[in-house]
Amino acid sequence: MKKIINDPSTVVAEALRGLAAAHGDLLRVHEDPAYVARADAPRRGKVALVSGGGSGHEPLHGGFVGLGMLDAACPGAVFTSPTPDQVQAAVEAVHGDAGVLLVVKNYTGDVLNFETAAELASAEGIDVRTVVIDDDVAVKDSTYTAGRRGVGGTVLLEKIVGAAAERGDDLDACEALARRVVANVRSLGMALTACTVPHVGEPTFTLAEDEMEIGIGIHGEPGRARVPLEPADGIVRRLVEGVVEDLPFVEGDRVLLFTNSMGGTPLVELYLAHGVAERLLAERGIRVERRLVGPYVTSLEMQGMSLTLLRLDDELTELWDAPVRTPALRWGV
Amino acid sequence: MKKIINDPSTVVAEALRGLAAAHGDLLRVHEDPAYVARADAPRRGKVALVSGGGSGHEPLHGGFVGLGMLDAACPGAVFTSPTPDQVQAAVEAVHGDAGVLLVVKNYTGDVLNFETAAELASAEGIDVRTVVIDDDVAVKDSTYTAGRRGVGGTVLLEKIVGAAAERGDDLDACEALARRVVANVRSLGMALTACTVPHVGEPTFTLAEDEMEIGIGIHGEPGRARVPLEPADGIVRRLVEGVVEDLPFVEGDRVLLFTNSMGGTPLVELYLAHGVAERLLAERGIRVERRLVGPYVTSLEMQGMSLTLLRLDDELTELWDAPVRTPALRWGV
Amino acid sequence: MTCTAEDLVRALRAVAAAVADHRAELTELDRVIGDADHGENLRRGFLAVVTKVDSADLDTPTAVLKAVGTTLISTVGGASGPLYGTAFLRAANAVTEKSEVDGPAAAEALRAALGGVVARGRAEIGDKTMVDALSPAVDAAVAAAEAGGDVAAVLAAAAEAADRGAESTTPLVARKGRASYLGERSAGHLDPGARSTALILRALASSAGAR
Amino acid sequence: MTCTAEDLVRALRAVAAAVADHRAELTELDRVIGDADHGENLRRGFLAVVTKVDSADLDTPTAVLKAVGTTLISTVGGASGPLYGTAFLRAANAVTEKSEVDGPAAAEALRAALGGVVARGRAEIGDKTMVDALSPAVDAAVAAAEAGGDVAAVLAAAAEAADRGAESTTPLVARKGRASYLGERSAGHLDPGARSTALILRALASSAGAR
Ligand SMILES: Nc1ncnc2c1ncn2[C@@H]1O[C@H](COP(=O)(O)OP(=O)(O)O)[C@@H](O)[C@H]1O
Ligand SMILES: Nc1ncnc2c1ncn2[C@@H]1O[C@H](COP(=O)(O)OP(=O)(O)O)[C@@H](O)[C@H]1O
Ligand SMILES: [Mg+2]
Ligand SMILES: [Mg+2]
Ligand SMILES: [Mg+2]
Ligand SMILES: [Mg+2]
Repeated sequence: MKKIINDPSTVVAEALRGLAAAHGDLLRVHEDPAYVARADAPRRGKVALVSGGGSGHEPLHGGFVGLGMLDAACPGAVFTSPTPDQVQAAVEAVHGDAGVLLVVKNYTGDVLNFETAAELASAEGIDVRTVVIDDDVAVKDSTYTAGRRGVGGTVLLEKIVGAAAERGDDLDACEALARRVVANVRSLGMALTACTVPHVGEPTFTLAEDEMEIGIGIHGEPGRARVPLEPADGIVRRLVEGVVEDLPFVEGDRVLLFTNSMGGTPLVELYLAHGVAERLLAERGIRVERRLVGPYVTSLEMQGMSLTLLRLDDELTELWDAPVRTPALRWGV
Repeated sequence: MKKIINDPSTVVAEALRGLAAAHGDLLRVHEDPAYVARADAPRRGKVALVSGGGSGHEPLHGGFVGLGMLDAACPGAVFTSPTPDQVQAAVEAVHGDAGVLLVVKNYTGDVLNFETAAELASAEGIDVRTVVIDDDVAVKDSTYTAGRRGVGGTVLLEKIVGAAAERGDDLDACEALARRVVANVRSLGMALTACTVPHVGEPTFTLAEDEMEIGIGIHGEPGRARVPLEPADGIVRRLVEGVVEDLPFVEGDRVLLFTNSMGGTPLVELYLAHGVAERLLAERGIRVERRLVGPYVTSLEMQGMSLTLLRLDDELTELWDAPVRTPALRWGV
Repeated sequence: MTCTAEDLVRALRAVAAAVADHRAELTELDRVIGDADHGENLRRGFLAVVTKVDSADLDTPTAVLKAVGTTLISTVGGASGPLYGTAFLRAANAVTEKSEVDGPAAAEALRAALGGVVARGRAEIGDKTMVDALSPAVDAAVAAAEAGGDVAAVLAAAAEAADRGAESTTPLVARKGRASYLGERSAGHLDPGARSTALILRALASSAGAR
Repeated sequence: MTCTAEDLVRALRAVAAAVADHRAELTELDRVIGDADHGENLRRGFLAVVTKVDSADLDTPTAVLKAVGTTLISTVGGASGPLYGTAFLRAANAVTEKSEVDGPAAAEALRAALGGVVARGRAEIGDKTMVDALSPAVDAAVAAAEAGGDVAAVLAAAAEAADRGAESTTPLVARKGRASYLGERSAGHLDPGARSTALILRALASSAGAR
């Protein structure tokens, strides 16, 4: 295993120290239990947005703490959901008496830990709501699975609902908006290589030199199917088709297209893939009105990408465009 | 070779199409000869800042085109300097009758090609100056080498001089400022893994599972020394010492610390390394007043990192803080 | 033979040792059909449990079990953290007011633990989860207690049944947790949580039997 | 025997073919002490050269050489683009007003080419660059021309000397270009640019000799 770390068991704590040093103007890091909070939290009268999940997906979630996005993020161990006491402490630190919305990616661990935290915080008299995001079309959503995973759509949800909270929407409105985003966002990812979890020391799966994995998760877990490697046109076509046909997105839809790197894929490839996706969507008459391109929901050093489409309306577009000032997303301010 | 591409010979052109699609609000891409220009160029009366170099270092340089930074960037083939006609065309497209400053990383190929372009543009009556950046302390600077390479410091130079040009500094002032940045900035990088150039199809060098390369270049070229892999503390100490002792940076110096990923190193490791660097600098009494952490000067999917230190004064700090609106750096606007 | 708070603490040290010894095995099982963290999650959790029960002054079985539950919840994370944590909290509730746990009480505690896991995780037998190990363990424990078994006998029966229950997960297609994303590809592999349940029960039984 | 514009175009096709055939070899040489693009750079450049000289109506050697120079400059990039480009531009200047290139003119053109490379790159013999191949090639060409050799003889002599000159770069420590970053580690490897210079001259010589 080749990593710039000291000890697998201190990776997250040490990275948080670096995050705090790098972005002291935007956020504060609390060490035990570990959470990242907006520097100016709590904001009285503002709905607080709190998220979290396993580490190793950076900049998700800590890189999205700041004005117009998250009030707090709770990082678990690498690829392991945080514990309820982290979430509870974060909620108590940042809530501004206007309620708290928990943004939870749909994994059994995250759901159970946030659920427990919500119970604890509610017992303290804080109005806590939970929205679960499950945008990954790779997973069959049925009573016979844990349901779809939350992946790339999480960033879009955090940005849009963060903007709503920032402009003063109340908890009901924020919760309803979050559900609207969930209802209109879909993602699909793929990997060329696996990643190595520090305490495991070897890749989570292996792919031959001529194979790729479609429908990959963001925790180094295998995906839906292993198929022969294809040129970018073929790869992106698979992702576009998977995403578009699921909702489905149809001719005339206005969308936000998010082309995401799993971490190890260089920007030159990502922009290339983004160009292909724009072309394929144009062919279907789907109008890309906003874009995000970069490594935002990653899986350590995994090479691969995902596509996320969000169906836009005027309000979602306005909230997407609204000012945001976080380590990883910043505009308008 | 596992990459999301269609054909090695069209990678750069296709990536530029994706860049244009993603950031049409900020920039325009010209196809043949290839260059990226600010959407609102030429800006009358403003000094134009033009840079470029081989592709594969994204977001450098195309990702830094926009308000407060570059007016144009010329992307060569992967790891190959651009040709003079690209640079000449870019210069002619964006100059605003206040002169043009070419920012050239110190590689023989870049220097020769930009030099030729400068001759051609001067012949057209455009006042063109060139500043060569050579901040890589890994290379012995002597008459027996091509001199130090330009690496991470390039981003800082482009940001700071871009801000000066934006506020209306004239060509002499911009040139002098650029030389001041060059005089005060130093970098050192290392790699855990090599990268694969698309048309080569295999890694540019090989490192054993227990080795790392210190003083790595950003073109997949080998570095200064191959040594056994170390924990993050040791790696960062090597980089800090190499950089600090070169200028040298001394107790009481105010600096900007730029912790850069070579592309394949995940953010969680990069922040961890950044935290270590902050600690080591604090121990030496060097005051970190500004930071940049992320993958900004990359070498495709190479895993590794570099540290860059820039000695700050009030003016450099003010120019660093000034508004910038580009695909990869954005604040204050 | 019964089990005091002190016996329980000794048994938990044995559990922590067993989990640490099998960290790599659990991680490997989870690598194949999950995300390769189960071994590390439980190692971290039970290390914290040992630190906790060693430092706090816990003089009843219910106090010990409660400390275990809250510690697991606040240190494990993942799916297994709240599940095992809830299991221990429910077990703690089942033995309130007892200063020693006898055979029937142990069976009752295990039944309560299973109830907690199911309440949180909503898994059924055959879903390829820890329930597939814990549920037959409860049945065996109850039967052993009804047959007059002491704590050691009850736990031995539970461990035995949990081992077989864990084995039974191999051919199953997962319907809960992370392994369910794999669909049919999850068949042919032992469930890491079922395996860890069997391991934990085996360590508890051995500790009780050794007295 | 002399060399017309048409002969020159034929010879350039041979050069392009040689460069394409040796692309992998040049890339590999550059991979070891550089950045692995020399083969691809020259393949791209000479492909463009062939397209250019085939499409344009170039009826003098100087016009052909000038087209080669400008095409290389605008398509190769890297260090070798401006260097080879300037070499061909200077060679073009050296043969202005000639409709055919004879032995002495060929030697003169090579001398001018070397002058261009040195003017741009400021390398000296022993710096481990293309100069180490080109410089002895010029000496040999001049000697052959003085001995009354025709174009074929002059180029053959140049190619022969360039081969030996290229070989001579192996033990050297690079002092110019990207390989100089390696310091002592650059010794023991053939310089890619010296090798490509030898290849180009060999292809020119073979084409001239085949007539
Ligand atoms: N809904 C559930 N009910 C019961 N057990 C579950 C459930 N979901 C997962 N598990 C158990 O948890 C184990 C995985 O635990 P762990 O790897 O620590 O968490 P995670 O899946 O979050 O990484 C599985 O092997 C399974 O036995
Ligand atoms: N200053 C110089 N003078 C003469 N030749 C040089 C000089 N610098 C580099 N070269 C030649 O250029 C070759 C490398 O060319 P190429 O790989 O195409 O460019 P780059 O080094 O920019 O990647 C070297 O092998 C060397 O022969
Ligand atoms: Mg997990
Ligand atoms: Mg090159
Ligand atoms: Mg797991
Ligand atoms: Mg090269």
